Amino acid sequence: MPSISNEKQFITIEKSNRRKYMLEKLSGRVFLFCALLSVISLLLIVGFVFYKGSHPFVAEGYSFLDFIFGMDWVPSEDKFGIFPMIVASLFATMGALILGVPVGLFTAIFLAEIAPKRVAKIISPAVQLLAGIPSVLYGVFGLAVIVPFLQNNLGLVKGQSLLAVILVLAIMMLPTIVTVAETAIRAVPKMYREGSLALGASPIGTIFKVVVPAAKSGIMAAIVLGLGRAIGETMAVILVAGNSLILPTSLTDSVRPLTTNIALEMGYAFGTHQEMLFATGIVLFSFILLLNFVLAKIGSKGGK
Amino acid sequence: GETAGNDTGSSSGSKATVSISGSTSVGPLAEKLAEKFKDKNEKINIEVNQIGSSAGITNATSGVSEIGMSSRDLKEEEKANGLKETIIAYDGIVVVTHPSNKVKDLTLEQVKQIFTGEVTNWSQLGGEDMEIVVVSREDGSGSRDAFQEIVGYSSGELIRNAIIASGNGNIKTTVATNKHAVGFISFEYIDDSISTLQIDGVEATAENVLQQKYSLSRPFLFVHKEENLTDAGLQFIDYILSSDGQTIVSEAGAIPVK
Amino acid sequence: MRKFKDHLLRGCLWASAFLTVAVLIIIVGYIFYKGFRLIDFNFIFGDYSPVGHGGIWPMIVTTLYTIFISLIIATPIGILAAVYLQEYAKQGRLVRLIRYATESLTGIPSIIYGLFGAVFFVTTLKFGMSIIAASLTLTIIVLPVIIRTTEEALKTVPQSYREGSLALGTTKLQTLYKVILPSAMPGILSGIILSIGRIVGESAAIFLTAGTVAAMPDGIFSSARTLTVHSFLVTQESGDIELAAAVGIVLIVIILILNFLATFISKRLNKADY
Amino acid sequence: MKQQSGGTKINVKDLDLFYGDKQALYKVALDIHEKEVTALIGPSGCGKSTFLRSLNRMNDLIDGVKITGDIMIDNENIYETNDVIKLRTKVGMVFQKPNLFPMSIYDNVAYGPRMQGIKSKKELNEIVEESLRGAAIWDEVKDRLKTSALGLSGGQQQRVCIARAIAMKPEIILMDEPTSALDPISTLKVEELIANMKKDYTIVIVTHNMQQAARVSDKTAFFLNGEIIEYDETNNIFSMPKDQRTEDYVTGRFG
Amino acid sequence: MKQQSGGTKINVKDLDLFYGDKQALYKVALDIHEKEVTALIGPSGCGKSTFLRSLNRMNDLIDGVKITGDIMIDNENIYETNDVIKLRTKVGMVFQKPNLFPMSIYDNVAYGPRMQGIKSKKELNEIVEESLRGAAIWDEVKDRLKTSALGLSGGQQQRVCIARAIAMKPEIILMDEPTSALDPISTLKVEELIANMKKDYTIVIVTHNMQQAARVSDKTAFFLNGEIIEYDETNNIFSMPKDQRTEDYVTGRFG
Ligand SMILES: Nc1ncnc2c1ncn2[C@@H]1O[C@H](COP(=O)(O)OP(=O)(O)OP(=O)(O)O)[C@@H](O)[C@H]1O
Ligand SMILES: Nc1ncnc2c1ncn2[C@@H]1O[C@H](COP(=O)(O)OP(=O)(O)OP(=O)(O)O)[C@@H](O)[C@H]1O
Ligand SMILES: [Mg+2]
Ligand SMILES: [Mg+2]
Ligand SMILES: O=P([O-])([O-])[O-]
Repeated sequence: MPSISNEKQFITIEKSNRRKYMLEKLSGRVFLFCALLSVISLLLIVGFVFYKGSHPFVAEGYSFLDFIFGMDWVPSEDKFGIFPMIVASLFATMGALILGVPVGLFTAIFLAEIAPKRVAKIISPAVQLLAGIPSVLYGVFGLAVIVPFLQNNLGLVKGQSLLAVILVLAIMMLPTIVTVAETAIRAVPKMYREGSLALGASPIGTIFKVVVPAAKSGIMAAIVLGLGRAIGETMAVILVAGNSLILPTSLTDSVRPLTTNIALEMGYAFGTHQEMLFATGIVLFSFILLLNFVLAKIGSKGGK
Repeated sequence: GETAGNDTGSSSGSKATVSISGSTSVGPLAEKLAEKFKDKNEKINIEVNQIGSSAGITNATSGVSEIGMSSRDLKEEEKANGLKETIIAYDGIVVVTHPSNKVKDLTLEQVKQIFTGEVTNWSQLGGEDMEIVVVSREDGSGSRDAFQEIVGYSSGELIRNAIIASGNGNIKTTVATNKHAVGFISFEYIDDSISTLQIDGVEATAENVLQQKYSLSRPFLFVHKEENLTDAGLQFIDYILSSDGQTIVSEAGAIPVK
Repeated sequence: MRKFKDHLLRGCLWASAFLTVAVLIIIVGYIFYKGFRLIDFNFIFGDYSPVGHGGIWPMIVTTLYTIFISLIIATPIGILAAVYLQEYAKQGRLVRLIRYATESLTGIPSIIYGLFGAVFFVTTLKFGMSIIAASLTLTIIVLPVIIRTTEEALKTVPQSYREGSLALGTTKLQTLYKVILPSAMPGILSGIILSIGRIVGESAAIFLTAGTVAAMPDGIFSSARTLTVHSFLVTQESGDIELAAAVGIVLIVIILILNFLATFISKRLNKADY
Repeated sequence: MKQQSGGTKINVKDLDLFYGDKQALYKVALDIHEKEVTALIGPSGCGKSTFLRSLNRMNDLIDGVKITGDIMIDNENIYETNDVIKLRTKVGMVFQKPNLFPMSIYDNVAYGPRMQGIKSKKELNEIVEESLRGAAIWDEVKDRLKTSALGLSGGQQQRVCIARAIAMKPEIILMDEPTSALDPISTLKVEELIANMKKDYTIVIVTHNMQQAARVSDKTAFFLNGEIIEYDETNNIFSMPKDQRTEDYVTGRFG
Repeated sequence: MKQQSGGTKINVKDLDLFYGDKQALYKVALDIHEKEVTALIGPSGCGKSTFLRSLNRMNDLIDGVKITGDIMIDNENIYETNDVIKLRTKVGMVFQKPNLFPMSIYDNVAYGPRMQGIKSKKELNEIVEESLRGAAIWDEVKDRLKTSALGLSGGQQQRVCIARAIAMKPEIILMDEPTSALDPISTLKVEELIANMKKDYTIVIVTHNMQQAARVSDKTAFFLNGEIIEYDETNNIFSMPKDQRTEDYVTGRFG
């Protein structure tokens, strides 16, 4: 058998290429560094919250179960129970999801598939503008317009309510959902549309049976990001929630979601009180993780 | 171009900066005092940050700020950190309702009954037959602490479905848009979008507070650590306590110390 | 029946779009209606004063500072991180985990970011309350947005471009810079626009890190007040809705200009845009 | 030309088509006969796809397309009806690149019937089986009907595409270069299938492959620059074309 | 087989390739000769592309690919070097679907040289012209060099792709079904081009088109299920294949 392949030779790296490889290696490291930097800074924050928030339970003997299931929150009397807030957060998020997601997705579909190009070209950036309006102003709008509107039209004694929170959050989710979902829907290959239409499917049928399922990953991202926006929102919610410490039993009850609790009292909180607010943050974070997990599961199920 | 002039030559090295941070209710007053003070002392710059009493106290402790502003009394642990407090003014607290509300005068006892939920209808207080909506500040707020202490109920006794608003402005907006509502705000923010109530027949004015006829008030505090206080900082505190300073305090709607 | 369903769905699409646009018009309309009266030359270009409505020029400058610094740090880091996750890292559990974590963190309320910034940048790193501390905090807030949108954009770049370039004996880096990033530009841009919105809209994270000093900042190490913090303070303390809305108008105009600029710049950068 | 009674399925007259200002078809006229295979050949960009897509109004999807002239299918002018859905149900289409949806094989084939409102599981099962058999792919996929269609090979995918079209029980099937992405074996299978399908369907096929046109079609139309240069029995086109340009093209001398 | 001195450009031995756990190539051995055209044929999925992409290490891009065995180019083992850049500069590639970048024609062709660090306008101009001429497309595009390459027809794009590869002055050019997306005229042009390029380059081409393999290549390798069944002079493969499977395949009876 031939001998040549046995004497292994090496192509020496050309001088001009050596620099490229170095750059290549270096850039790979830089990219990795950037990815790590983002992850690290994010982990730092989580760590910070956990460190602060776990202190009362680890070092001061507070019971975590009492914290989660307690009905009373009176920091000045050393009572820290957040059950009503957990319930409020759940309801508020679900409500915003039920209201905001369909409207946002339908708008995205409309812009990507149905609207004339010229119309879409005006509306899409305008919707993005909504994303830039500070949440305080949404709160002001909610407090000065939505709250009195509910008061007057539903005959309530106070418009600050779960319903007001849901409305404001749903509105605030819109720009994120619309923008991200629209991009995803536009990226669906044309051949799917053509394939469906050529089978005599109606345009609407095509959109809902083929295009939207094909854009699923992007749509899930839209929902997750929009939901993140809604869950993390405080400034607007503080103004319209009423922040009462009762277990909500109807849409018209005023409520205090977890986020609001943190932002509302952080300015004056001290010692254990402050740590308990961080503990609220832990609960909130777990809540988000769980929700995203569920969404991811739903997303991957639909794919098969 | 215009702004460059307003920059008051901050680049000149001789300028001293006093950093102050803390309560959002003391903040606006401190800003007004600082503006007048800077007009007189070109060489001193004063930075006022309104970030909440606790954050201000923390900053004063850690040295991030030279002076902290607080609208609540210092806790024992905070005092233990070596913080000194100075009362720079008093803040009157007034009970407010929607302008359409016929009730204009309450006793301190009635106020307590409202906020603890013993009385839930305005008709029980001589007003229209409609539900009372209580608006309070958040737990830990200086005004709320003072209000509760003077009226005589504790946080745990506050009616559970009370609306909790953060800041005087939010209480004001809430009360101004709801004819059922009653809340309390600081004198500084009184305007005609809300109506103010007399307590035991006494009107809520600075004068009545000074004459101790009107009891709803609390101190505005500056806190600092002795070792962090600069000359410039000291000068500013002295200025506030001077008669010039106290005039500004009363012009701003707060109550002078003397 | 099928026709009916079609009509129903089409109706929903139109109704949703109509609703979105209506909400848009009502909110923007409300802000203009409430705040327009206060807008004049002095309000925008004047120096701040604690009495009256004051000028807001220092806040405009501060706002621009924070946007600029945060974007200048977050955009490259975010894009490169996305590049790493999408183009370099082996797709697998770890990457999915990172992605999942990043997404989840978008839901953390900004006040917590603010507190973290106050402890980390302001106190530990001794930046003091300053524009730079706020900008770094904002950087962390917008990173997930930029990473996620850039990743989606990179996914849409055809594999054939990558292969075509690499087969010519170019390095991954060259391919990235010359072919991939330009093609992904529109998607990246929408991420940047969303980020601008997020930065501009932030208040809690900023006032804890930059403070609320209402004077022209001396530089990035000065404590200062952004427009949004200003409108937050006015709403919270004095309940002056007109003033908050007037500030809102200025913000909307700034965002419009910035979005336009971002689109323009990306068109310029994007040689792919024939 | 007088319409041939019974035999003519599609009758095109005076068809002009513009993409914006650019004319892509010039006075195209053509009679396509029932249960025959008609091949469209011609160099790239000559308008074959454009013409084909006019027959089921897929060009409606493109902005700025203007069409004048008549296309009659079963003596009805398809551009005068509003029921495009009915038209497309009657005129099926198979594309150059297999374009199955990201769903299971079963769902792909059942897609059309479902959109037609058929819900009964039994009926759907029957249609799916029948169509897959019709497309000569049943045996290869019957055990994996519920798995993703995208896991099939190109040739299999293309046959499922044909099954998907058949499932609508169309009368006409349009095919735009259906085998250009396939290997010879798969191509052969699809060609056999086309020969079989002729019994039941009227087929119009665009192809770049001269041999293929010769093998599968009864009639061939040669397009050039948006015009039909020659249209005749396939045998004639390949053995004794009347036009010099046709001859040049089919013998590969063109260009 | 003893290595032919000078004549052998690429020498492959014992090549096994795995995608994860799935083996795609089995003990492939092949000598590719300098300045000849070698065609790879075989049914879909038999590993032609996989093999071709091993020759310039494009498979490195795919996660989980494992390769054992030797590929020697000019007696150097390409999997033992770290200089993939040099390898890919020496071994150009043209893909099945024209994959020009969204840039001008000029920029596309100048892309490689620029990346090599050539900056001089004059030099670039020369390279671009020379390469486009080499790819027999210069006359068609010389007036629109600065316009988008994506505005060209498929056949033109494919030739610009070839020009882009030539611009790197490679010694070997790999082509993966370079004409399967083209019409016959464009195909003919590309085939002519390949015949011409033989003078200067060693060419390896994957094709589904038997006629094409017969027309353009000197040697042909028949792949089946990841193995090379037969490798010989093209004439022999098509006229007197030794293996029954080869015969079945080239005569279209396979399957
Ligand atoms: N959407 C469009 N907009 C503008 N011009 C178009 C469009 N589609 C096709 N054309 C042009 O119309 C002419 C005919 O195109 P068509 O796709 O029908 O050709 P073809 O014969 O099918 O070519 P091929 O064999 O490459 O598929 C071409 O010149 C093409 O550039
Ligand atoms: N990235 C990949 N991951 C896993 N398996 C792959 C991958 N690419 C190809 N394969 C498998 O390897 C085998 C050989 O594929 P290859 O693409 O080389 O075939 P081919 O001969 O080029 O076919 P075609 O003529 O269809 O292009 C096939 O079974 C294919 O499914
Ligand atoms: Mg075509
Ligand atoms: Mg292949
Ligand atoms: O904000 P306060 O501390 O004054 O209630």
